[in-house]
Amino acid sequence: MKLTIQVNEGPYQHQASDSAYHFTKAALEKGHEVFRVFFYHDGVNNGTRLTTPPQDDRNIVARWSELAEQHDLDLVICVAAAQRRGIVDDGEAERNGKDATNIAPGFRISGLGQLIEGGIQSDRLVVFGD
Amino acid sequence: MKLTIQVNEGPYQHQASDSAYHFTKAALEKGHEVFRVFFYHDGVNNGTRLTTPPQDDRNIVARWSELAEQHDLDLVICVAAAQRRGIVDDGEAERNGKDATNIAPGFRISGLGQLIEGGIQSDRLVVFGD
Amino acid sequence: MATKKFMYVNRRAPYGTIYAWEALEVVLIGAAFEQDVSLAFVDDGVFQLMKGQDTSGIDMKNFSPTYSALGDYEVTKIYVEKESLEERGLTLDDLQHLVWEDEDDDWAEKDSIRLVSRAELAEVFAGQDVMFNF
Amino acid sequence: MATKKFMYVNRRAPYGTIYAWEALEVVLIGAAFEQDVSLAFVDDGVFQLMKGQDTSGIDMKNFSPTYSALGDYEVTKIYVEKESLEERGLTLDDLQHLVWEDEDDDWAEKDSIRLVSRAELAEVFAGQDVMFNF
Amino acid sequence: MSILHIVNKSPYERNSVERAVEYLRDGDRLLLIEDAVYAVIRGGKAASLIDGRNAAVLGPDLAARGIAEEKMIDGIEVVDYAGFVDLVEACDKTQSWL
Amino acid sequence: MSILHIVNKSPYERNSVERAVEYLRDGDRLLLIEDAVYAVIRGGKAASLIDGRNAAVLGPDLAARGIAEEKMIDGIEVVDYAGFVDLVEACDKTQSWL
Repeated sequence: MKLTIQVNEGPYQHQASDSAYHFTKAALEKGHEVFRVFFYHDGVNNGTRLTTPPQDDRNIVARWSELAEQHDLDLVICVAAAQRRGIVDDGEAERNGKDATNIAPGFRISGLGQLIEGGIQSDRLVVFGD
Repeated sequence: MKLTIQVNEGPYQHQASDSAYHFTKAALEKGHEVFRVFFYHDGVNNGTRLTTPPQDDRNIVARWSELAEQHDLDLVICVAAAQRRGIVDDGEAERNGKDATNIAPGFRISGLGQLIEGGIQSDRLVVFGD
Repeated sequence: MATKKFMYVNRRAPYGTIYAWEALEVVLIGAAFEQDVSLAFVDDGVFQLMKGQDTSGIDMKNFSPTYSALGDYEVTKIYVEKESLEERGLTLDDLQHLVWEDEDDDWAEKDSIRLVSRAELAEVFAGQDVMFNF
Repeated sequence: MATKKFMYVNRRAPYGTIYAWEALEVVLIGAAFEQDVSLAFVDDGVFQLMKGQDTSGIDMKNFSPTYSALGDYEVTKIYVEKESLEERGLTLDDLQHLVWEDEDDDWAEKDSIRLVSRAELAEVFAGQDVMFNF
Repeated sequence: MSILHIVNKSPYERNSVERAVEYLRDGDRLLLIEDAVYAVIRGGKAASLIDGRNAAVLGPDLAARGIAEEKMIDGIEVVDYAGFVDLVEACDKTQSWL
Repeated sequence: MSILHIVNKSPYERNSVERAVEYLRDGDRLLLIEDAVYAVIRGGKAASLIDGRNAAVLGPDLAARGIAEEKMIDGIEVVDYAGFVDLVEACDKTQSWL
């Protein structure tokens, strides 16, 4: 089965990103295809490389980046939601005159159409949120 | 009266930061003293200068920065919460080996003791959250 | 690829959280993809359609006029759950009157809102291909 | 400056959100300030004290052992609301047994948890100086 | 010492309005802000929770949500942000039912 | 077409377990994750909402919250994340009651 996963909340505050990660990992281990993971609302905050979680806790952002690298996952951050919350890549920094970027490896910023496309192209959409 | 305000949620996703802002502004206009505004949990995300909200919407981060400048407000971001969520100033960047900062003008990063001190020193603590 | 039936489920009040507004942004963008789109307003989601919203006092963008533009985006199936409305002391008169123009019927103006019971809406859900949740 | 009565009110379940854990971090830091501290567990907050939590399957930090250290931080007044416990099908036996050692009573081990009714806890709240909410 | 109980969640989604009212004692005040203002709608099931409890409600949040004065139950005090500040001052402390 | 109804909120705080159950039709499944797993506690008021509804519950979330098997009502299927994936595949679509 081909899956699109939607994540609506940021790291640590809600379990949504944890649940989505464990679900995605389990689906990949079972041989399913993950078409895309789409980060919306505060979910865009999963894509900042500036976090430094405590040593004895999981690193949510790094975990997504590693999973993306291992499985060539498409981790998409919604641009409109990212602009409101301050998640920035090189292109966004230039367009909006920002003096820094914070996007984590393996994530890319794109439009809401990527979520719609996920709904069209995938067999299932699974949403994790608050 | 001397007030400490606590903000537990980030900008845009929840109204907490808006309500806290309007409350703080009204208190200042009435001549009350705001000892401190303490940003905890996802509230630390109010302190990133990387946001670019839509032109027809309010700029929550800039609004806090301006209020701080006008009234010499003490806007404190909890360091432990900030590390989990990726809010970084120069000191944090150096300590944690980060290649960028994102803290907005008028905010400073400090410890949870600042909230306790707010509870001790102020006549009222008012908490805004989810 | 065949057209899919998309259902956007709205269960949250506006302004207290951003979900209502960012969900609407998805619907507007999604309209360009020419799928078979429906919206459902359940629980506090029915509050999104309240008439007379004035956000000037909280300095937030009033997005409620956007719902009346949905017809122009060919989003014409808007389900409002009866039980949710009644529990909140509301009737359809408290909500915006949403319409669309039917080009197959000499551009006659038709109601977009369909007041349905919980059981009826469950049946509508059963007929969908993809459920969007915010 | 006189000592203030601090009440930390916990109304959320652990793990689904971080509020429980980050609230506990405030209590631990706050202990150094030598105020008169109490904790209240109301509504889903009572779930924070459940015995036998094992977070290995969700790869999150199990912070429940920290509650048993509260006595060492001289946090000895832990109110559990009876109605919340009962509504959830729980008794005190389902919760951790939290104790503190009374140095004025030859280090006798004493119970930290005080099972109180909603009305009694409302009265305790009335006697506080500052309420902390997360 | 009196408490200003602040609730910001819809009574139709969460239990916080109900719980706050149960903790309300003589001399305390109840303030509804953000999505909690929906509790004041006449004919709504949640209205009975706050009826007769001398509740205050934040006007700007009411207006944003399209709740006109004639939709409200009687006996509710409408305040603006300045009135919110006054309520905080009038009570000895605040309790936010998050 | 069958729906996997996913709920992640405590039935004691929000209305989502209750509402999801009301939307459950023949052939649909109910999956409780995160804080929704508290609904399975025997003797808890919320247990009646899901009793006899062929509900599944995520084991790792149960264990994290200290809910031992003997505390659960009967007739609940405990699944791990792989089982969660299987449920998503077995139903035609998912509906998350956020």
